This record gives sequence, structure tokens and C-alpha cells, in this order.
Amino acid sequence: MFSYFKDIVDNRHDHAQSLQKKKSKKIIGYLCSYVPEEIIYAAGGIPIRLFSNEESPSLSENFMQNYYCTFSRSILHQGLAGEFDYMDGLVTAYSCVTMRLAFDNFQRECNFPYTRFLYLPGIIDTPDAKAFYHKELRRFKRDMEDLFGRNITDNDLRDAINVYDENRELILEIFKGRKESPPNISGEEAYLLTLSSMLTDKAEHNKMLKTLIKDLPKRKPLKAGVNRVMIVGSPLDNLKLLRLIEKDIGAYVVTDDTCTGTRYIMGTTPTDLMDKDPLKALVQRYMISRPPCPTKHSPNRWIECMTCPFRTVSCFALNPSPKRTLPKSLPFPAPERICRFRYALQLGINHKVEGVIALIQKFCDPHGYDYHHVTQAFQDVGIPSVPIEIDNMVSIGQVRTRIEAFIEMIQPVDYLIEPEIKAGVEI
Amino acid sequence: MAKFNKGKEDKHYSPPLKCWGLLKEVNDAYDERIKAAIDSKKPVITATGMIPQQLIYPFDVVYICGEWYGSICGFHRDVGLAETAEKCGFFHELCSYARMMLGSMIEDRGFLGRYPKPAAVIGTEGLCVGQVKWFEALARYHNVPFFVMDSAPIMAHDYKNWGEEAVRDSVEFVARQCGNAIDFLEWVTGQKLDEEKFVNTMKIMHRNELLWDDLLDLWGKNPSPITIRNLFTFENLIISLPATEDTTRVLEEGIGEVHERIDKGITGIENEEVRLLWNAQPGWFLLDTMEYFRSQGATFVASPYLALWGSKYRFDSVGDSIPQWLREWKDPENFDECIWELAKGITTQNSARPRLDATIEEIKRMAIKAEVDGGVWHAVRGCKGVSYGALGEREAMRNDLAIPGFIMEGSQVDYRDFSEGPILRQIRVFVEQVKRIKKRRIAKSS
Amino acid sequence: MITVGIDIGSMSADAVIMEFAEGIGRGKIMSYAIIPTGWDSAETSKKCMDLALKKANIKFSDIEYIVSTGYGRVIVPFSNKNITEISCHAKGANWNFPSVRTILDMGGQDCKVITCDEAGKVTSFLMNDKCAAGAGRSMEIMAKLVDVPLKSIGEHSFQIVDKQAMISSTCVLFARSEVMELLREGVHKNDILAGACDALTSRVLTLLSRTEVQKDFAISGGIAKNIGITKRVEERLGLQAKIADEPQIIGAIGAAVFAKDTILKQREGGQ
Amino acid sequence: MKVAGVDVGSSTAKAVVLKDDALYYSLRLLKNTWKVEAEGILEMALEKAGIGRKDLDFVVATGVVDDDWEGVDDWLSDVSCSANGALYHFPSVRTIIDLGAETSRVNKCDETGIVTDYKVNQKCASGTGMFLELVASALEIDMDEMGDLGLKSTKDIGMNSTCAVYAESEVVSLIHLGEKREDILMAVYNMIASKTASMAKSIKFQEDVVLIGGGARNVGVREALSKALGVKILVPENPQIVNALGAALEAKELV
Repeated sequence: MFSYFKDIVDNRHDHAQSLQKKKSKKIIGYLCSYVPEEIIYAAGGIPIRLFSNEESPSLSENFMQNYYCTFSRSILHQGLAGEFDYMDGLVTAYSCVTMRLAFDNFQRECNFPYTRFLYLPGIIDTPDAKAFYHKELRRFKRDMEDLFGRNITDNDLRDAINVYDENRELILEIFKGRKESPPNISGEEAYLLTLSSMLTDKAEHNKMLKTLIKDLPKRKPLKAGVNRVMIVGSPLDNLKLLRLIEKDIGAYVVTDDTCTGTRYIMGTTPTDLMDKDPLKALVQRYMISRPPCPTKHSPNRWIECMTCPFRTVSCFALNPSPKRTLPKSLPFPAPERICRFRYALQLGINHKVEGVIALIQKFCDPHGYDYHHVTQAFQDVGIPSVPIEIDNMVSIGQVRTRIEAFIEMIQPVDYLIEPEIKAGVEI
Repeated sequence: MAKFNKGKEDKHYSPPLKCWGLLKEVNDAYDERIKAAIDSKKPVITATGMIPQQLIYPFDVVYICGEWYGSICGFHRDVGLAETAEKCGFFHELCSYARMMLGSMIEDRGFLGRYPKPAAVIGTEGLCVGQVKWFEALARYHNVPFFVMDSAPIMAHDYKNWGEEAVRDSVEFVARQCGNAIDFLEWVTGQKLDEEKFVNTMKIMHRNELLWDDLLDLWGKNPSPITIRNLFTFENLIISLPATEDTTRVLEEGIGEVHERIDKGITGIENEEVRLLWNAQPGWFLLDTMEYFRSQGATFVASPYLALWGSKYRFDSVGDSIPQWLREWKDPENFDECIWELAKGITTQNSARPRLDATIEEIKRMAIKAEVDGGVWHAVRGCKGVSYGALGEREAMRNDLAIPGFIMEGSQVDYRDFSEGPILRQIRVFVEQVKRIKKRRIAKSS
Repeated sequence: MITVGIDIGSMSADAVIMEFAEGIGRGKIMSYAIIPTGWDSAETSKKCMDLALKKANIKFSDIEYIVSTGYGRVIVPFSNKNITEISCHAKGANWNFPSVRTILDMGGQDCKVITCDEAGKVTSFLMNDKCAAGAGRSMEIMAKLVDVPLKSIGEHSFQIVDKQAMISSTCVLFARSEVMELLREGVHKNDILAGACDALTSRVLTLLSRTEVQKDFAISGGIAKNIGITKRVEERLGLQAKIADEPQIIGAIGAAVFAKDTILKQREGGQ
Repeated sequence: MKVAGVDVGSSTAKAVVLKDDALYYSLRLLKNTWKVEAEGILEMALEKAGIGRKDLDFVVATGVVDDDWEGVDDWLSDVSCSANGALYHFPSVRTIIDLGAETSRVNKCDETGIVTDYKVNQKCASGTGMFLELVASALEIDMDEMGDLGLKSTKDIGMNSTCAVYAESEVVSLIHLGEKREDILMAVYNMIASKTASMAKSIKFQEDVVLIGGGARNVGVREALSKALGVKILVPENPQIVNALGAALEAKELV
């Protein structure tokens, strides 16, 4: 049932190359889930996300020190080994300095016909940032027009956006079933869907998703009475880990907050803006609608924090400072999105998770600094968590014992709060 | 094991600078000010070293630079603080400055006695991601207002393809950020920005940057009149009090003394044998290791990292990927001009770093200018911004200039990440290698 | 009923045979066996099992249920179920000292701090993965180097001759060569051992300090036999540690108890 | 002309005496402080050469020997020494890989023996002879047999850990997973090889490649390494004394 998706993930490059040949499509590689793929797609290209693999990233040794995460080093390693040579271009949006270094090296060492570093401001969720990114996207659109030798009308953009939104909605549709007990699909299968969607023509993918939705009810349900866990943290593209958790140890990954999982498909493009200016709509989607990556900030987040409806104290475990009362009138607009941590928590609660596995890429700063806060949020509602530092070559021995012991430890949570009221978002 | 004992009469003796007295005086005064502020009502603003401090100085506040704070914690070898932070889930892999400061915050102790609780925190996007996250953690801990200063770098291709358009967008974006920052500070402090003070600070800051550049140029003379240790001590001042007249005074005195030295023929270390280039932060606890370089007759004469605090660096290294007008400094007369000059400065700075092609060009230029025989890169564990592209730079130096390089794995302040024994041995090997190559080059040329 | 817990650790394999009065009661240890883990641990587990059976003088067929634990838990050919050593140590410690809430388990490869509830169920745990991973290992290496039998390291480490030696490297391998250098410089072995024990202790303590150590805390695992460590830990914590007379088999005991629980559950299910 | 080179490593001491063109060497495990060892090992070599200390024109020391040792005329790092020594054996050598007890190092040199680039393990002890020792003891086999045993391997196991301590525990867990000894050994060799190879690649190694140091005695490592680098690997008949020899040659130069 999932063989189609598994095949894409397993032989991603063969698949992409076949698209390139058979359909004579341009393949544009990208490094970060913030890249506005819709524009590339509208131009008639197929964006393919680059992932790590399990080889030791030896070729990157000369370009990135060993204290940059293996995720990025592995990607660079593959690039230097010539695995991406067939691609017609490489695009990334500014997320973290590590990826930036990888990209700089790509520009210098590999000769892609076209490379582009989109500066996505570190602060999203302000008029300035949106305005700036809108301009940046306009330029990117013109780039694409030059590269593909055709101009991109607003309608092209709308069509592309519709395909993408449909894809998001279809996957989300399937993911709804993960709230059930037992879930309709395993975590590995879920990741197969999101990962494969980043590696192929979305239109095709949508077709297959529709058939999957038809077939799913027919297959016999997964084993009941198994612990439900959530994954938070760095980009996860190593299905081996999920297999370890689900097959060997025995627990379902029922949801996640990673940019290779739900974070990629959550948040559709606001329709009201679509009619006026599709680019504006995209800006809104990537900056506001989708769940943010830890590298992205709402500069006025503190306004929300200081009067956090969710915690009586600052979201720090250790002798935290009490909440403040703010003056009636503030010169600053309140943030449009809710706090990352509350989002993650809400997701977990809605999926009735009993434990959280924080998979942190070794040397991943953004998630490293967030670990304390996100686990703290879960702690508050009595959901335990365990940190697992991973790299692209997971040393199974230790990891296994840790996760297994954690699974043996967790038990059905009796939620201490009525989540809906507290966290106050629909997911 | 290649040891060195200071006891032995030293053929590479390094005479101390006279202006130390003044420097110390200024630094102590600063410490005092903070100590006082911890209890007084005066608001403490904690911000990153990359924040344009011209924005903060016009206000009557105490400014604490996070990196500076972390570095002094490290200077006191107080790793207990870092351990505290690690206990609380801030992984050992994170920046050691950050772990030091977070630890000091959690334990509410530090080299100033208690930890200075900020009234507001300002983080900066640009050099590295960790910086913002670290300051976000501070703000969340204290539940205080938090401002993120964003900036849009100009990528190489931008100016090529889009010309003025892209550049203007970036600078305007930054200018707006500066405006917002001032709104923020006015709200936090309840003070109104003093325009005159603002203009004045801008000018002082610019003057100090130029002085710093001069000092670095003198440093690069052959033979070099001062050592990198001297400069690190100056840097401490530059980071903590960049836009003050005190700093101007110290720098001027320092430069004067260096000129004096050059006339008298006094050198940073006696009988310098090889000239090296240093990049990235010093390990504040491994100044002894720097001494070891000296004992081998090696002295440092150039450093892109130190140049970061001047103005030349950011204007040189971005090459022709930005327009001329962006590099020209014009003395600002009013608020708007200040903001604009600031925006120009920040934009160029962030267009220059982190950016591989720019830093590589810069390092090569420096190496040639200062007649460098070898390069030493301090690969600072957990710091991704400053040691960005160290390997690429090393390769470029080797391939294009045939100058050997040595990457020294270490950390700014966490000596647990630094194994002195093996490193000393390697330094010795490296210096030997450089000497041999130099000897041969001289033999060839003669 | 008779159950067996077998713990295949990195340094030693332990098997415990326990007898429980039908369903109820604490149960008692019939026999136990400890043998060093060889390179073929399926083989080792059999050997260990047979030894225990001989001691208890019962037949394999008398055993109702077997739970395996430890690194080698997955490949014990004859076990009915496997559970991680973390859960087992909690269970086992709880069986020995019901009041215990914090357990420090120092095994050959790593060092764990486990907190549990009154039923011996794990509530949280910390595991050391850095160089201290060599906890037991490093001690073994030291013992070999200064050629002092592993069990008497403790005594030696307290009879400091000159002054406690300083061992800075955490990495087992570098520590090893550091010690060699010390020996060559003629430092007395007691002083070195003192240094080694102290270094290990402080590493253990950093781990302990990450959790609330309850007044009733137990030390289990092979290292618990080494008073050079345990005494120092107690001293620094200012707490009296509970140590079973045979701390090495705690994990196996826990496994055996789990075996009993499983049987009871199955019977309930059956009715 | 009579010169000598003394090399005290982290586990063995070596000395080489060059009597005109005749070569005499001595080698033994460390038992004492570097000074005693250095003196002792030099004496041994001198005995073999049948000459006395006073007959020596020049002595160069390397390794952990301190440069204020009165018994020595000059000190040269083992990096440069290895280049000298290797070139003496094979003039075509441009890359030297040294697997010592505690170091694993790759260095490049030109035809004159000047080291142009090198890389050493800075903090991690994996891939060193000492690590091999640990593995040997974990698998209960003899250091000298382990090389050949590894070659018998039939199955390819992946080894992830790069840190020695991890790797050791991984070896143990592989044992527990019931893997065969030869396969584990080969996995270990491959890990060491790939670690060393990536060091070599990162300095863009050139042929010919020579392998020296204690690790060179292990056939398995040798095989794995030449597989990983895709070149054939030269090994001098006494891989352990190459540095001492290099020191002696340097002494010859300096006379």
C-alpha cells in the first residue's frame, strides 16, 4: 500500500532523474522547508529536497568542521560525491548558519547551473519582514522566469499553490486517523508520506494519496494497546530510527513537530490573499500559517509570554520569574502566531501522546536551545520526555536502551489541564 | 612532551605595554558601574556583541554584552556555571559563552558577585543562529521584553543581478529595524532618545573604529611591535565600551606608544622568527598556549577576527558585491542620517560575515599585507558564526598562497573541550614546519 | 513458582533463580551465578544458566518463566521476554530495599541514575553516554595497569602514600596512557588509584546532581563492590547508601521479579 | 661518520645508530621515565653498533623526549622525522600514514622531506594502536594474531561509532548480538581505515603512500586501508623505527 511512497524515498535520485528524462522537467534541489516551492513548481520545475544518508560524511571534512551537524555535512558530502549533479539548480532559504555554510560550499565546489540563497528574515510575523520577503520572492520569481524561459502568471502561481495545498490537505486528512487508538498508520508510514511528497511531482503524489485514502480502511488495523509517543526536534529523515521505535521496541509515533514531518504540511495558503496577490499569499503561508522553525522569531513574542495564558510563570523550569501585567496600550502589535511550544504541546495533547522523544541532531543549535522549553511545556501536563542526541549514523546500541527504557517507563497520562482552553489553538 | 618553562631565560621575551594602567582603570570603572547597577534602579540592557551599540548608548542604561560576560566567566575558569546550564538541558554542544551566561543566570552568581538581571534583552540575527536563541532563553527566563534585531545581508548574486534595487531593500529593512529598536528602548526605559547624544555616539563609534584599524595596521608591521595578547586585552575594551571617549583615550595612548616602540625598535617579541595569522576568538583560558607560540619564536601579526571590530574589514571584504555609496561614511547630523549610516554599516557587516567567498578574499589580502608565514585557526567548538569557513580559508591559503595552516580544536571558555598536551605538541610541530618551509623559501630566493 | 532473571552485561553475565510462594510474598533467591561475559554471549548465557541450575540443583524444566536483561538481552536463546536493565535495576533494588527511591547503577559500560516509585516502577532515569561510559571498564583497565586485583582497588585507594595523583583526561584511553606516564615517573599505585577513583566519583556525581537524590538511595552494579567509589560517593553526598551483599545481581533479580509478575498477569488473563 | 636518532613514543622507545651507511636499531616497551628510557635505548643501539657514546658525532631526538635533555644535540618533531625516514626507504613516497599507540597521523611531504601538510587525531583515540589493543582484549585474542584473523571475515558489519569509548561498547554489543570475531575485527579495521582515509583525503594525499608505526604490523588494517584509499600501500620491514631512523638521518644532515 505504501510501496509507491517507499520506493520514492528509497531511490529518490533515480526517481527524480526519471522525472527529469521522461517528463523533461527541470529538477531544482532545495535545502530547507522554508523554500517557496510553489514558485518553482509554477515555473514548471520540480523541487526536490536534499536529505542526509548514512555514509560517514568524509568528503565534507575539508569544508565544514566536525561541530556542524552531520545532517548538513552529510548533504554536502553527497553533493561533493556528485550525487546531485543531475539537478538543474539549488535553492535554499536562510534558516540556520550551518545550512548556510553548506550552501556556500555548494556554490563554490559544485557547479549547479543555478544557485540562489533566499534571505528569509529571522523575524517573521512583522509587516517589515513580510514586505521584505515579498520583494525577495518577486525577485526569485523573475529568476525562475529567466531560468525556465517562460513568464509566470498569477494564475500559474495559483494553480501551483492549489496543487500544494491539496497535497497538504490530503496528507493531513490521513494524519487525522493518527489521533485514533490504534492509529490508522504507523509513524514510519507517516514519514514516508511527507518525505516522499518532498521528493516528487506533487500532482502525481496527490493521485497516489487519493488511492491510499480509499484503500486504508480496507487493511487490518494496527496492534492496539501500544504506547503513543511524539517526536520533536531536528530534521528527521532516518527511517531506521522510527523502525527501531515502532518495530523493535514497540510504540507508535503518532505525531511529531519536525520540518520533515507535520511542520512541512501544516498550514494552507490563505485564500483571501490568493485572488489579489498570490505572492503575498505565499509570504503569509510561509511566515504565519505554517508552524515556525526554532530559527524564526516573532519579535513581540514576549508580550504573549509575559501574560502567557498557559503558564503562571515564565517557561523556565528553574526558579522562574512570575508573570507580568502589561500596560493597556503597547506600541507593539501582538504576535500573529501562538508560541512554538504551545503549538507542539497542543499537537501532542490532541494526539493523546504519553511520552515525547526529543531527537536532537548533535550540534543543532536551534533545537538545542529549545529543548529545555519544549520538554518543560510537556512536563507541565505530566507528559514525560527523553532527549536523544542523534547524528546521521545512529549508534543503535545506546539509543535503543534509552528509548526502550523510556517506553517501559511511560504510562497513559491523565491530563492535568483542559488543554483546549489553555493552549487555545485548533490543530 | 614538548614542554616550555617560563623559568628559563627567554630569548623571545615580550615587553609589556605602558598604557596598561589606563586600560585597567577604564575596565575596572566599567565593572564598578555594572556592580552598582545590579542593585540600583538603573535598567540593565543585555544584548549581543553584534548589536549596534550606538543604539543603546544614548540611553541612560547599563549595557552588558553577552559574549563579553561569558568570556570573563571563562577567564575566571568558572566551568561550574557551564555545567549548571548543561544540567538544565542546554547541551554541551552549544556555544560555551552561552552556557557560561545561562549558568550564571540560573545560579545567580558570577564574577560580578550576583548576576545582573536585565530589564530587557536584545538579540541579533545575522552572525549565527545560536546568538538569538541564547538571548531568547535569557528573556524567557526573566520574563522581560525581548527584541530581535534583524538584518538582511546582500548576497553576491543580489547586487550582480538586481543592482541598487536589492541593496536598497536590504538597507531600508535594516533601517526600519533600527527605528523599531529605538521605539523598543524608549518604551522599556521610559526615556526619550537624546538626538544630540545619538549623533555624538555615532561619531565617537566611527572614530574608535578607525583608531582600531590603525592599531591593527601598526600591528602588521614587520617586525611586529606588539603581540596578539596586547590586542586581546584592547579588544575586551572595544567589545564592552566601544562608543565611549574613554576607549578613544586608551586607543590613542596605545597607538602613540606603539609608534614610540617602532621608533625605538622595540618589538612585540624579541627575535621574531615566524609571523602567523590568527582567526576566531582566543580561548580565554589558553592565553598560556599563546605564550607557547611565543616561546617558539612565533608571533601573530594579523587576524580577521580582530578586524571585525574595525570598519575597514566590513568595507574591504565584501569587495565589489556592494555599491560604492554603501561603503562611504558620512558624518550624520540628525536622527535620520544616524539611522541611515547605522543601517549601511550593519548591512555591510552582515553581507561580509558569515560569507565564505568574502572571508577567504579578506584573509588572503591580510596574509599578503602582513607578510604571514602561516595561519592558525582556532576551531571554536559550538561556535558556528565566527569559525565559519575556517577550513575553506585554510585551503585557499594553502592552494593560492602556499601558506600552511593549522586548525586548533578548542573552545572560547570551556577548557573541558581543550586538551592542552596534544595541542602543544602539535603547535610545536606546526611552527617547526613553518620554519622549515620559510628557511627553504629564503634559500631559494637567495 | 520458579522464575529466572538473566543479566548479560558488558563485563559479566549474571543469572538468578528465584522461588515465589504461589502468587504472593516476596519470594527468595534459590541460587545465582556470575561469570565474565565471553565473546560469544549466547554461549555465556547458557554456561551461566547451567551453573545457576547446578547450584540450585533443579532442572531447566522446573523453570516457569525467564526474563533476560542487559546489553545482551536480545540474544539469550532461551528467554521468554527481555526488559531493559534500567527497569530491572529499579525492580531489583526495590525488591532488596522497598524504601529506596533513587538507584545509582554503575555497570561496565555506563552509569545510570534511576528514580522509581514504591512499586519499583521507573519514574525517570539518566544515562551517561560520554567518556564515563567506561565507568567499570576504566576501573578494570586501571587495575590491570597498576596490577592490583579489581576487588582490592578500594582499600588501596584509601592508603595514600604521598599525595593523590591528578588524572585529567576523561577519555579512558588517554587516562590509561596518563597513568602509564605517572607509573613511569614512579608515582605510587595507591596515589594513582586514589586519583582514578576520585575522578570517576566526580563524574558519577555530576550525573547524580542532575536529579533529586532521595535519602534512601541504593548503589548497584559491579562497581558497587568497589568501596573506593561507593565510600567517596557517600562522603560527597553526605548520605548512607544501601548496598546489597551481592550488588552485581540486582538487575537479574529485577528480571526474575518481572518474570513472576508476567506469569501472574497471564494467569489473570487466562481466567 | 656516526650519528644516532632516539624516538620515545607513548608505549615504546626506539633508537637508530648510523655507522657510516650501516644501520643498527633497538626497540623496547616503556617501563620508566622518558629520560631513563632514552638513555637506555640509545645504549642498546650503541652496543649493537659496537661503538660508545663518545664516538657519536650528532644525536637527534624525537617523540616525547624533552629538548632540554643534555644527551641530545637537537630535537625534531616525529612528523618531520617520519618524512625523512620514509623517504630513506622509498624515495617515491609523498604521503606517510603513522598509526602509533596513541596517535594516528597522516602527513604529506615533498621529495626533500619537507612536510607540506599533515593531520593528527587531536582528542579522539580511536584508530590508534591502543584502541586495537582494547578491541583485542575485548575479543580475547592476541595482538599478533588479530590481523590475520580479520582477513578471514566473510560478513560486512557496519560500525558507526567514531569515538574509541563508543566503539568499544559497540564492539561489546556486537559480541552480544552474536557476530563472529573475524567479522567484528574487520569492521573495526574498516572503521579505523575509513577514519584514517578521510584524514588522508582531507589533505589530498598523493601516491606513493607508506604506512608506519605499530599499526602497520597489522595485516588487516593494512588491507582495509588500501581498500579505503584505493591505492596500494608500502610498508617498510621495521615500520616502528622509521621515526628514529628519520631523526638519525636529520642528525647526518646537521653534522
